[in-house]
Amino acid sequence: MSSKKTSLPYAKEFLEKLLYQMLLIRDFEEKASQMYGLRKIGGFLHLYIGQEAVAVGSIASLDLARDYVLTAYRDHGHALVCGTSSRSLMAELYGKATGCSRGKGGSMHFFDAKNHFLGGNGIVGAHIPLAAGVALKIAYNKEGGLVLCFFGDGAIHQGSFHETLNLAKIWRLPVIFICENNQYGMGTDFRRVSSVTDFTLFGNSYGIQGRQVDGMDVLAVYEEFVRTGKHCRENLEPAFIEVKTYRYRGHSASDPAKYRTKEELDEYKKQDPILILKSKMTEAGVAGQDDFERLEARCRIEVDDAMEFAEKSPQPALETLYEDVLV
Amino acid sequence: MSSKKTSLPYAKEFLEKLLYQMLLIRDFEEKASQMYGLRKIGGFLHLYIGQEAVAVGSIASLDLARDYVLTAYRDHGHALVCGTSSRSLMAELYGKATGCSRGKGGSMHFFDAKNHFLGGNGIVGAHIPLAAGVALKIAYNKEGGLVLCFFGDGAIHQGSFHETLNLAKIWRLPVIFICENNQYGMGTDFRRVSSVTDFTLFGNSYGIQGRQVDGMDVLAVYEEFVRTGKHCRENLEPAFIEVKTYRYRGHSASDPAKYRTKEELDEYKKQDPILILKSKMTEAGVAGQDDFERLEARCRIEVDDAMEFAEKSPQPALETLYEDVLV
Amino acid sequence: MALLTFRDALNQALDEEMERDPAIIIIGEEVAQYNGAYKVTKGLLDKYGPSRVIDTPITEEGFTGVGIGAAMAGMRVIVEWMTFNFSIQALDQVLNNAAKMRYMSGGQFTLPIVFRGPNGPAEYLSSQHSQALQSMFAHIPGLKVVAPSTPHDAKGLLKSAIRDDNPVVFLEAELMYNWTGEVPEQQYVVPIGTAAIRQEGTDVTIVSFSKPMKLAMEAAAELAKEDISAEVIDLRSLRPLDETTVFESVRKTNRCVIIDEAWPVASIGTHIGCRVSQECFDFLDAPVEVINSQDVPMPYNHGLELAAQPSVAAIIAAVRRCSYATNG
Amino acid sequence: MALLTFRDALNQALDEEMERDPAIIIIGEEVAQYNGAYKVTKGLLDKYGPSRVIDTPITEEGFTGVGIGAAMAGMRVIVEWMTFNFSIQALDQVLNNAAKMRYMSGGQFTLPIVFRGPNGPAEYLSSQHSQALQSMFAHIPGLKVVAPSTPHDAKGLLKSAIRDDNPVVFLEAELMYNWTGEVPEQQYVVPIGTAAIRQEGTDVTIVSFSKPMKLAMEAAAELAKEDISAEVIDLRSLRPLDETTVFESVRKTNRCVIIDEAWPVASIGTHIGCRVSQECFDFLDAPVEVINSQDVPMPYNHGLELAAQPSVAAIIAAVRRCSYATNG
Ligand SMILES: Cc1ncc(C[n+]2csc(CCOP(=O)(O)OP(=O)(O)O)c2C)c(N)n1
Ligand SMILES: Cc1ncc(C[n+]2csc(CCOP(=O)(O)OP(=O)(O)O)c2C)c(N)n1
Ligand SMILES: [Mg+2]
Ligand SMILES: [Mg+2]
Repeated sequence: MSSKKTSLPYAKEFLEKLLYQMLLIRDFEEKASQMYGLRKIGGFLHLYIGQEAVAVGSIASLDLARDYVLTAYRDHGHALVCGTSSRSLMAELYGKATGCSRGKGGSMHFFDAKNHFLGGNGIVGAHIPLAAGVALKIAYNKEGGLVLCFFGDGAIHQGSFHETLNLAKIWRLPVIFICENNQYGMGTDFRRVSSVTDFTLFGNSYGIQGRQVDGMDVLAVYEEFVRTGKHCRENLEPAFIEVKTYRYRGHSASDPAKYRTKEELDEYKKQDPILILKSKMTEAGVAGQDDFERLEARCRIEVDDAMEFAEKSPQPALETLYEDVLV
Repeated sequence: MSSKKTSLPYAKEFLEKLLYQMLLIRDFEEKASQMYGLRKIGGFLHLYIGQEAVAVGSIASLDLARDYVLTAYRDHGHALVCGTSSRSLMAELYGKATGCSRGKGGSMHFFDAKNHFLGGNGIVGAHIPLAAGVALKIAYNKEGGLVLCFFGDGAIHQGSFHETLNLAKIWRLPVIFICENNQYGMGTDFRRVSSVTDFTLFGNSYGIQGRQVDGMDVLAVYEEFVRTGKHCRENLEPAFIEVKTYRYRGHSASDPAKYRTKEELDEYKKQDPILILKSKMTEAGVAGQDDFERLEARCRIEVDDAMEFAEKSPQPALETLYEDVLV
Repeated sequence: MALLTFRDALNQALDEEMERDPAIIIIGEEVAQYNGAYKVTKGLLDKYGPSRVIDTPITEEGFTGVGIGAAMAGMRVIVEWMTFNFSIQALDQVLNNAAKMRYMSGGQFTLPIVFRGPNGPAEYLSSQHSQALQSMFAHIPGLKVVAPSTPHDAKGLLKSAIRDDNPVVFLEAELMYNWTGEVPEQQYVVPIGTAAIRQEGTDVTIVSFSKPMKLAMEAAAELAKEDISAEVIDLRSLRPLDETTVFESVRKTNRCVIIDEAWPVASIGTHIGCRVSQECFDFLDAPVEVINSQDVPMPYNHGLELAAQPSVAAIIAAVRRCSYATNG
Repeated sequence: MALLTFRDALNQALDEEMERDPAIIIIGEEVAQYNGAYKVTKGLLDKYGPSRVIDTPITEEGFTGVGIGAAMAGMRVIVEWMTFNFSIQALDQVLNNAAKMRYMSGGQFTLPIVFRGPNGPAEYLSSQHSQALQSMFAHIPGLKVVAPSTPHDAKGLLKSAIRDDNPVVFLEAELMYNWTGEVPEQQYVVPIGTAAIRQEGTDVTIVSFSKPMKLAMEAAAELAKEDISAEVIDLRSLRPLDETTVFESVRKTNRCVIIDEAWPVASIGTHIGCRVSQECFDFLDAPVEVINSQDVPMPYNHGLELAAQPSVAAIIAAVRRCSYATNG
């Protein structure tokens, strides 16, 4: 690493916030994965590890008093960054009554309406029209807000995506469609099922200028979203951003990920988003090993506390089975 | 009209065939419309009048021994050009047992498997994947055939269209997707609901070069399809063609078409596909008024005969209600 | 009271509610400039403008999902499906998002959205355009499903549906739009979830809803001539289902005929047949009769398509069958 | 006979049929290189190559429609839906194209296509991933719907389904894939449309299909200890439905308990309940009992999700209820 200082145009607190959020996602998920191994958690568990910079960098550009976030089932990171407590999220993984979705949603269905995090959706592509609907409300009420809609490379061929892009454009909806291209949809390399590999082309057929950004660099992500978000808000327009990223783990806890090589994985780990931010901070002289250790310690405490909370929380009462079907 | 002869590189029989097919579609539908007024025919009746050059010019480029045609509910023209007898089509409109679909399909569901005309589909966009499936069979068996899949400007935003284009491209399917852009989907001007008005862009996001052709000029249509068809067949590739056309009548028999001006309609009638071909033939000295009158007379006879056949045909027997649900 | 068509009654309900609550929007194909494919939304664009009455491209899945998202975020949404035949393209959105969002979020959202349009066979439209799809929607917990048969109920129930904080599937029928009936001048609502006894009777209970109610009433009038006194129940709502009214009636008449124009297997018709058989077991003098459409896709030919559907004659025959039957 | 898992039995059926008929292809997400999300298609890509075992992008509507088109044109197609929860995105293609094409064309096409994959709840997957959707498919004329419960039937019925010239919806279940059972070494088929009597009995008829058959058999074993002799029927096919076998049994036992893990309203469970109540009216000593899942979306919490589904205890309670009941 070069010893020449490159200054960063950000306050230390801001950079530490980004770093902390990335660390938190990773620790939270490592812990969840461990608890999954101990059968404290069941079902699918789709880990976001490797992709942290995407949720952290993009959501950092929002004002969640008026903005909203929707994503698919790989939703732990987005919920954490939106400010949902790690306690209520870990409790949700445990299926406890204190979980963010009262134990009814589980890993794929984190929700936090108060913090404008609207899920957590398990059907590939199905939340994309929902996001445009939220943006319709914003536009209708002239709220000045913006919606971020995240989905994977596997969702990009779904009809719902294409139908929604057209609707968002003709209705002038302030929503950014974000393809987190982690290169695989389950075991499928996106190049095998896509007629084009440059996804920004997809926006073009709807008169939407597509953009690409390096999803391993949280600051690059942040800057792109600040720029694009401003444009969408001010002009009431949708945008499409492909974020190039990578997931370190298998598709879900049960996937050994044999469809890729160890070399490929190792190559990406070298561009780890946490490492990159740390070294940028170090190079800029904003923070050092002490700071990182402090943050990491705080993180471990938060995650341990979340786990303890989840462990101790009660199971939902049987009668809740019949609650919240209808108002 | 200029008196200077422009020669045409086609045999007289070929040109007369094209003209006859266009005349036949028009006469057949005028008659059907009349019979609809007399309540001999019920339900929806979507007339193709004004668009004749599209089906005629494109299907003329096919070899229906190995090629296939699928379209939506505005299907009378395509069926006639594929060689389905006007008798069995008129009988189908009458709901008679002698109809091409035994009286069960009606106007929207003409089928003629023998002549490789696979319908006639009433759900906007739903036949687009079917067409790719037929092309999959062709590619699998290396039959050298080609599928033409027609649909309207209203279908172009449907998810099924987008999903299918991607599949056709990655699987190298010999199918030409044809958007008959008659400018309205029911009462909706396509510009009101489309984020782009140049539909050829839609192909681009799937690595498919889109093309546009004037759908009022049957020879232009024919030439484009000969060229594109050859390419698709030889390279096992899909293509997308937007054909600019216009329907003279309302969306269906019950639509007064108040959403457009009389001037607009009149403007298009000046470019009537039948007039254009006639004058090209006249200018080239291939045919004259006598020939046209002969063809028109033959056409009237064929349509009258079809109607008589339909009138005299029996209603389907009650037990057919239960037939052909399953094999 | 004014005599109104079913269409105008619906239109009034939309108009009154939109006037009352500016958070209400309508989206669908041809709902705005064209005034609705069946003119149910006539005049609304002029009155409420294009930000509230919104024409869509033909993308049922997309615009239905947009409606659901807007409802999650606090708007009150009316989605018009041009016909229910096209609703299946949007069913994933209804089943997996609208019906489950409140539950799987642990109660964090209300979903004030109405999905409405004509359902069931019209005439001469063949298999893809003549489907009575109520069974599929009635199957799904997390929805309400409403199916009025009179202009009065159409208006009153649509207003309730719009004010409801749950997703409501609202079934109309093309052939009903011109039916007329008395509608009060003053504003009113009809609550969702209670059946109406359209005619009191003692010999047999006839249960139906939506368009076949006309057949039920005609059959009852015919039967009266033979001195068979039919109690005729209009369910009005399929989910929730007012079983109490049905059971009480059958416990009185000891016979039950159900008419449902959907296909038979796993239909709301046979479901009620099951429930009545179970809950009125000690009261039934004859097997419950269920009249569905024939178990075939709809043919185009008019004679065949009529033969495929419930008829007055079939209802009368069923009533006779269960009236002549002796106590099992 | 060999002891095989349900998964391997299905795999053998696919393999044997593909070997037999080169017109057969399989398409679906992860069916080829990944060997199937649940490994049902394991080894087929290696053996038959990428032109016959075809991975798709996540576009259920599109690839299902492609399969239907290929079947119309003469291929024999197997579409794998990764789970039936995603099949609703393709339902329009099944309902409006596959189920109607032959009918509305007046019999011009055969549709040799199988739609298969796991249906019904697995564990800890919450509302969108735990749905038993058989009722929606069983509702539709123009389809066959098959639901085996043993490796033997899974293999024999899948082979029949593949050879069938009609569209067949073939229901498996994630939690069944590891079940083992005896499967003959030699080739065989099980014809579609006949139920199997899994246990003869005299006191009550228990009817089920697919995964809940295990509960039914366990309940029957428990009941035997109390000297209640249950006849247990495995429907195996929901459309066509072998009503005769069910009716004959109920006419003998005079009592009937039906188990269906779908939601109750307009389900195949209550449909059979209706049909039995009608056709065995003079034979039933007690109301038919129908055990469905609770009428709620599936919760994630394991205690709650188990409480939402049919159980051995619930079956035994239902049998007791109808056994103690006296003749109505
Ligand atoms: C409509 C639908 N089809 C299939 C699935 C099963 N499935 C779950 S995740 C997944 C892969 C999605 O990949 P991608 O969109 O790239 O997201 P990632 O997992 O990489 O975050 C599939 C096929 C589903 N949930 N929904
Ligand atoms: C999925 C679906 N939605 C709605 C309809 C009702 N509908 C029938 S035709 C039509 C307009 C289609 O316009 P276009 O595709 O341009 O074809 P054209 O009528 O101009 O030939 C609509 C909305 C339908 N048949 N299917
Ligand atoms: Mg991915
Ligand atoms: Mg058009």
